[in-house]
Amino acid sequence: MHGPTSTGIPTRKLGMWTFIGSECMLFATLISTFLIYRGRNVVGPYPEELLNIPFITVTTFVLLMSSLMMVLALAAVQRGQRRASLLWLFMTALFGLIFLTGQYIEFSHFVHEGLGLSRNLFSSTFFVLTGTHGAHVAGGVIWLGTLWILALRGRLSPERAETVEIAGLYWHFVDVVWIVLFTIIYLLR
Amino acid sequence: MNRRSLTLLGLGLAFLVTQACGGEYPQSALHPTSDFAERLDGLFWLIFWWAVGVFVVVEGILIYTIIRFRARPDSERPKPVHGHTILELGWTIAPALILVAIAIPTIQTIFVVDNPPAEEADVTIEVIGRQWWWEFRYPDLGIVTANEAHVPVGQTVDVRLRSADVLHSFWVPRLGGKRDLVPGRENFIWFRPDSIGVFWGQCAEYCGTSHALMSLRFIVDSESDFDAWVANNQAPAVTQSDRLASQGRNVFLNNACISCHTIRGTNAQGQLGPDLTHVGSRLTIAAGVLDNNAENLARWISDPQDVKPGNLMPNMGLTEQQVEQLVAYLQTLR
Amino acid sequence: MAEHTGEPHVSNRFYVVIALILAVLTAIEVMVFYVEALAAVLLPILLVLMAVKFALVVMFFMHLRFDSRLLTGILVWGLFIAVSITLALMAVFGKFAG
Amino acid sequence: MSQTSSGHEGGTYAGGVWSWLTTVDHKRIAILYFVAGFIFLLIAGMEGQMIRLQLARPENRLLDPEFYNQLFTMHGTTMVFFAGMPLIIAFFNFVVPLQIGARDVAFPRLNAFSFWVFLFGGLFLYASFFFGGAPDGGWFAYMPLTGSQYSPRTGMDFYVLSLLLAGIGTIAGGVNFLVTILNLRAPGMSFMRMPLFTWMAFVVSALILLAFPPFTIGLVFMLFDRMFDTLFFNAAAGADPLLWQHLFWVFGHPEVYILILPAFGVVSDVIPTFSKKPLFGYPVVVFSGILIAFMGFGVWVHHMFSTGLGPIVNAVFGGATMLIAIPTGIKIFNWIATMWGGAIRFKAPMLFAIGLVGTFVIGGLSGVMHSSPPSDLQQTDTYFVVAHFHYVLIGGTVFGLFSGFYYWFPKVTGRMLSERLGAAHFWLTFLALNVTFFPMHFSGLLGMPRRTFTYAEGLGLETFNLVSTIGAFIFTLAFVPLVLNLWRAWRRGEPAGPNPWDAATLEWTMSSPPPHYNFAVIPEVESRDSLWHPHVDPGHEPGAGDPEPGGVIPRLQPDPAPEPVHMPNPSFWPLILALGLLVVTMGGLLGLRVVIPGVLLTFVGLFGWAFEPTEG
Ligand code: HEA
Ligand code: HEA
Ligand code: HEC
Ligand code: CUA
Ligand SMILES: [Cu+2]
Repeated sequence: MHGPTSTGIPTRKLGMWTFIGSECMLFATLISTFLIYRGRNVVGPYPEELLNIPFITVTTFVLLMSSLMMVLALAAVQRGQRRASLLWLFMTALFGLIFLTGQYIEFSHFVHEGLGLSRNLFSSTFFVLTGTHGAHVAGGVIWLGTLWILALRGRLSPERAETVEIAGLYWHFVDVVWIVLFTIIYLLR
Repeated sequence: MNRRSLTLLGLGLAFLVTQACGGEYPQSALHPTSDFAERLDGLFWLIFWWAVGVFVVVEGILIYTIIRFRARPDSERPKPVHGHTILELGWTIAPALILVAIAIPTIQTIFVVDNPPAEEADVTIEVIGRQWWWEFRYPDLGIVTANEAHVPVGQTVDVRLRSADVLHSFWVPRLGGKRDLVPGRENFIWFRPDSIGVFWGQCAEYCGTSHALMSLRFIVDSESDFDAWVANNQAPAVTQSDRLASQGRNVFLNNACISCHTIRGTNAQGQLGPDLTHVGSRLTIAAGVLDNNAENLARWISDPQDVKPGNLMPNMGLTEQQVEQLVAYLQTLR
Repeated sequence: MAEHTGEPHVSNRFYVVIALILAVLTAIEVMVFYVEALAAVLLPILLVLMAVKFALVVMFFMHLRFDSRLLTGILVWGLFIAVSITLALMAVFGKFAG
Repeated sequence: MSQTSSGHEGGTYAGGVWSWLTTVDHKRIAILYFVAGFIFLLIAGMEGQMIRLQLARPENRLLDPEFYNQLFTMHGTTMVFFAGMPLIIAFFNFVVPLQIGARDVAFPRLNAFSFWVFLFGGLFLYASFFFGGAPDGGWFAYMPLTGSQYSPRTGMDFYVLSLLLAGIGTIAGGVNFLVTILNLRAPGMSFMRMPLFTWMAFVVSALILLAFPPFTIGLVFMLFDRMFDTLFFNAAAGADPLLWQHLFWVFGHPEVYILILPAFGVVSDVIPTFSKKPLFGYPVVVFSGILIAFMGFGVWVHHMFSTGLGPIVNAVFGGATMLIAIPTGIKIFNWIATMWGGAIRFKAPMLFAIGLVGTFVIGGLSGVMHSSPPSDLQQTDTYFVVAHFHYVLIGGTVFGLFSGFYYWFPKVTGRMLSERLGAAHFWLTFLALNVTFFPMHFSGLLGMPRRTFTYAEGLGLETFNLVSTIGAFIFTLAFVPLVLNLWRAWRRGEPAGPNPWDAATLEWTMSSPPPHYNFAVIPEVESRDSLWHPHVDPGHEPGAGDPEPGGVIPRLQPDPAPEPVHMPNPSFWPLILALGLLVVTMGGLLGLRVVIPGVLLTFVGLFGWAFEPTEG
């Protein structure tokens, strides 16, 4: 509809970036709340009793690596390597799923330990913060799934690589958010 | 059209000003009667006059411009002007200077009014906001009362603010500005009243259905009157000789009343409602909504929900006679 | 004003290297967390490592390094306001009062 | 990618309701936004007038407190989110693409989606009246009063859910316009050549993107506190109810600048046109706008001066707030300087523009009085504040929008409006504004708190309130000439022609109303005031088609288009997706059995959208 854009940046890509800029504020608000309420719990269980660093380190690693899969997938699509694209897209989504499973295990462990959503300030802030992130991951997985199907149908030609690139931007951003959350929630006390 | 409506506005304005100056304003921020309120007032007028200045200048230039440069049949196309450094600097710096002139006294005042009173307070009052009435406690004097506080003239009063439910805001304009009552926090405000009288206040943070009916009175007494009031209020409730009243006493003590109200010296120890030990000595009832007289007491007791929709005192379904007796009793609680 | 966008001229190996660095940094993070001796300087270290990881991902995985400066600008502005508000809020809630 | 070729039929539209439900054309979406927003304005206005009726005399028993509290909550919420914002976005939609030489916005379908979720949000909010009563927590819904303990009714749920729903559309709109302005500018339309209105649209989009997320999160917290007993604002659990106030005002103050900057943009385009003089100090006006937006993020605590945050916090935020007077002043003075030495034509748009300059200052100055924390201790939560924000919101936002309405109406409809009726509308509105809200300065300072359904006799507030009430009904009178004017234009409005005002910007280069595709040929921009720039069109011999003596030669778009223009297809997926989200929202009240179908419908919409073969 419109040929070369005034900035030279593809319109949808620019759109994704502006959206990401806005998402920064979204997570900043959640993180602020988490930090403001840290250490104001009146009843336990308290975070230091429950947070399982080694376990989370693993899932964190998985999510990091999913970002690697993502860039490889994009590169493959751009080079028109169909089988590679399929593989890496699949791996990205798979690693995303593994991360979500990890989160599910963690959540159910907390609940089992009596730390329900409305137990204390930590649980409220923790679940909503990590839950929002998890929702973003889930959305990304679904998106990747559709891309994978497109690739399967052979409809991800190099010309349509931009679609994958945009999904990638989103995916990496979700990863970046986790880098921050991992440090703030689990390591900083 | 233009000129007429402007003159019209002028007249209207003059009218309003005259309105604002004359008359009785028991809840006015413009008639301060304490050191605290006077500080706020002084600052307000300082800013006000700066604002008037700015207003006159801006509107002056504006009106002059639109009259002077209105298009006339003969006026040919104006030549473009793209900027004028001196001017632009001018109208950047001038406002900046005015703001400095406002900011300095502002900050000085902030550090006075946002800090605890400079010298030791003579009277400390704990104010607990409740939907929709005020509980007043004098920790040092062992007095608990509601909706009406007495303070001695010329002495520093330290008011500690807490909330039992939602946000409220303590506001007695002639004695001081607003401070919110925030659940989980304790706020404070202080002032030294400099004249005797009854000063009206009102809750100034929306707190639900009857927020509008959550007012209060601050009564500034002479030293002696205050001491008398304290002495009277420290004493438990007087016991009745009068027949009607003692019947009322029985009605009260044998009804739900005691589950919410305290009358020291009886077994009424309820906490939900105002302390009624000396309710008879108050000027108003139901948080400043009704004058305290037999007729209003009866009205309140027989149908509080009509007086103050949604308030926590239910309609008790008492008989005419019981109400009459209760009123007699409550009025003796002086 | 149009700048080069699209795929960067870097090889898969390059991406793998970045990923390795990220993994190593994460490992370091967790290690310093367990080293008692570093407890005092834990905060600065972790924040720096976090920032580095963040930067690596956005610069290379998200191609900001090779892409239009405008995109970097958008992200930086978002981050700047976000971080400022976070710090301001924490200050108002007395989190830095010590 | 398959697309309609609406070339030679001069860009005429397919008619019919369906065409409106599926339109992705920014001009039609603009009209949808405008009509919806205007209806909400009338509704909220009538709520405001009911408020005034109740307050006409002391201890009035006309309305009961429960209903009154719903009224001011709905009045404020509607005015800000469902009248002010959509009316502004209506202008963004119509004007921005035309001013930058684009054929549509960057994401036409997203644009339609934004509209539908906004509309559904508004309708959902008003449904509350029929299902257990409207929200009554005030437009900023302070916790804990709005928590489930003190507001057990569903009213506040409607508030939270409707604002979440509408918020999605607003953020999408922010992305859309930011990208449109960045990416779809015609060749030569550099940033420093953009018309001021487009500039402010750009700034406001950025504000939306950064200000709405905190509000969204705040709403989510409130929703969870109400529905799942989380503890975000629960003092007993160690939380601080003030957090809600912070989150709200971190959004709320930028929000008020979202409401004013577009109005400033309109005025910055209107004043030069009707003074026949380019804007004085264009770059300064641009940057002061950016500065206002930027500073707007650092002042939110000025809504919380009475909460006892301590001297340092109050001093810092008070000072920061005052600073905003400087860039705003710069704008005011630059507008006056633009008129200075001009040939001012008092057409309706100009009347409202001058009216804005005159009355906004009053509201701005009372704002500065608030910005000094100690003096605000007396003013906060009184009618003095009510006076402040109605002066800026009506004297600013509403005047600006009406100015834009009279300015662009000929472009939108191709018909001229009557100047006499326009003038009548202006003077009545101007009168109503001052009669209604000026007395509130007095009633506030004399001790009238806001949000009170009644006030005691003997406070000396009777006269002021009565005058305010009278004023509120002059507003109704003011709407009469407007309605007449529209009716007249519809029956026998003179054809407008491409450039009735001899304005300088690109939207005046094509026929009115503009063809479907806006620009038959994408223009080459050489200067800021394209149409005033001398000898734009060498091939044109003076005289013919010159607007008026001293006017310059307009460079017009060819009509019909030389070769076919490709425009995006209409699509009903945005509507489907919006419906899906509406159902999910309803599920917030009706439970999972409604949420699940909603989610399914949402996905249907998403995939239909994703695999529909069009761009954007
Ligand atoms: C269009 C929306 C809009 C705009 C533009 C503004 C503009 C300003 N507002 Fe206002 N404000 C609101 C909408 C708006 N406000 C609303 C809706 C509320 C109430 C919310 C609620 O509680 O419901 C509110 C409340 C509000 C408060 C809180 C009051 C309280 O509740 O206690 C404060 C406090 O500082 C404030 C300050 C200001 C200031 C300093 C400006 C400045 O931007 C004004 C700057 C302009 C000028 C100063 C005039 C022009 C300048 C000159 C001519 C230069 C020379 C001037 C000087 C040197 C002073 N506003
Ligand atoms: C853009 C914003 C905006 C606008 C334009 C207005 C417009 C008006 N507002 Fe309001 N107002 C707010 C935003 C706005 N308001 C906000 C944010 C609050 C705070 C709410 C809160 O505390 O939570 C508030 C609160 C508020 C109060 C305080 C209530 C209280 O604290 O108890 C009052 C009281 O007088 C009031 C009055 C009015 C009046 C009389 C108008 C008039 O200007 C209305 C003018 C009338 C119309 C625009 C329509 C009239 C036309 C007709 C009726 C013709 C009929 C037509 C047909 C039938 C086709 N408003
Ligand atoms: C369920 C609790 C409850 C019960 C039972 C109750 N009250 Fe009250 N009462 C209140 C509350 C709460 C208020 C404050 C209402 C307000 O001002 O908002 C109040 C206020 C009053 C006042 C006004 C006090 C003042 O200083 O303003 C009087 C008098 C009073 N009650 C008398 C009675 C009598 C007599 C009875 C029994 C017949 C009674 N109350 C039973 C809760 C109760
Ligand atoms: Cu208590 Cu309003
Ligand atoms: Cu503000």
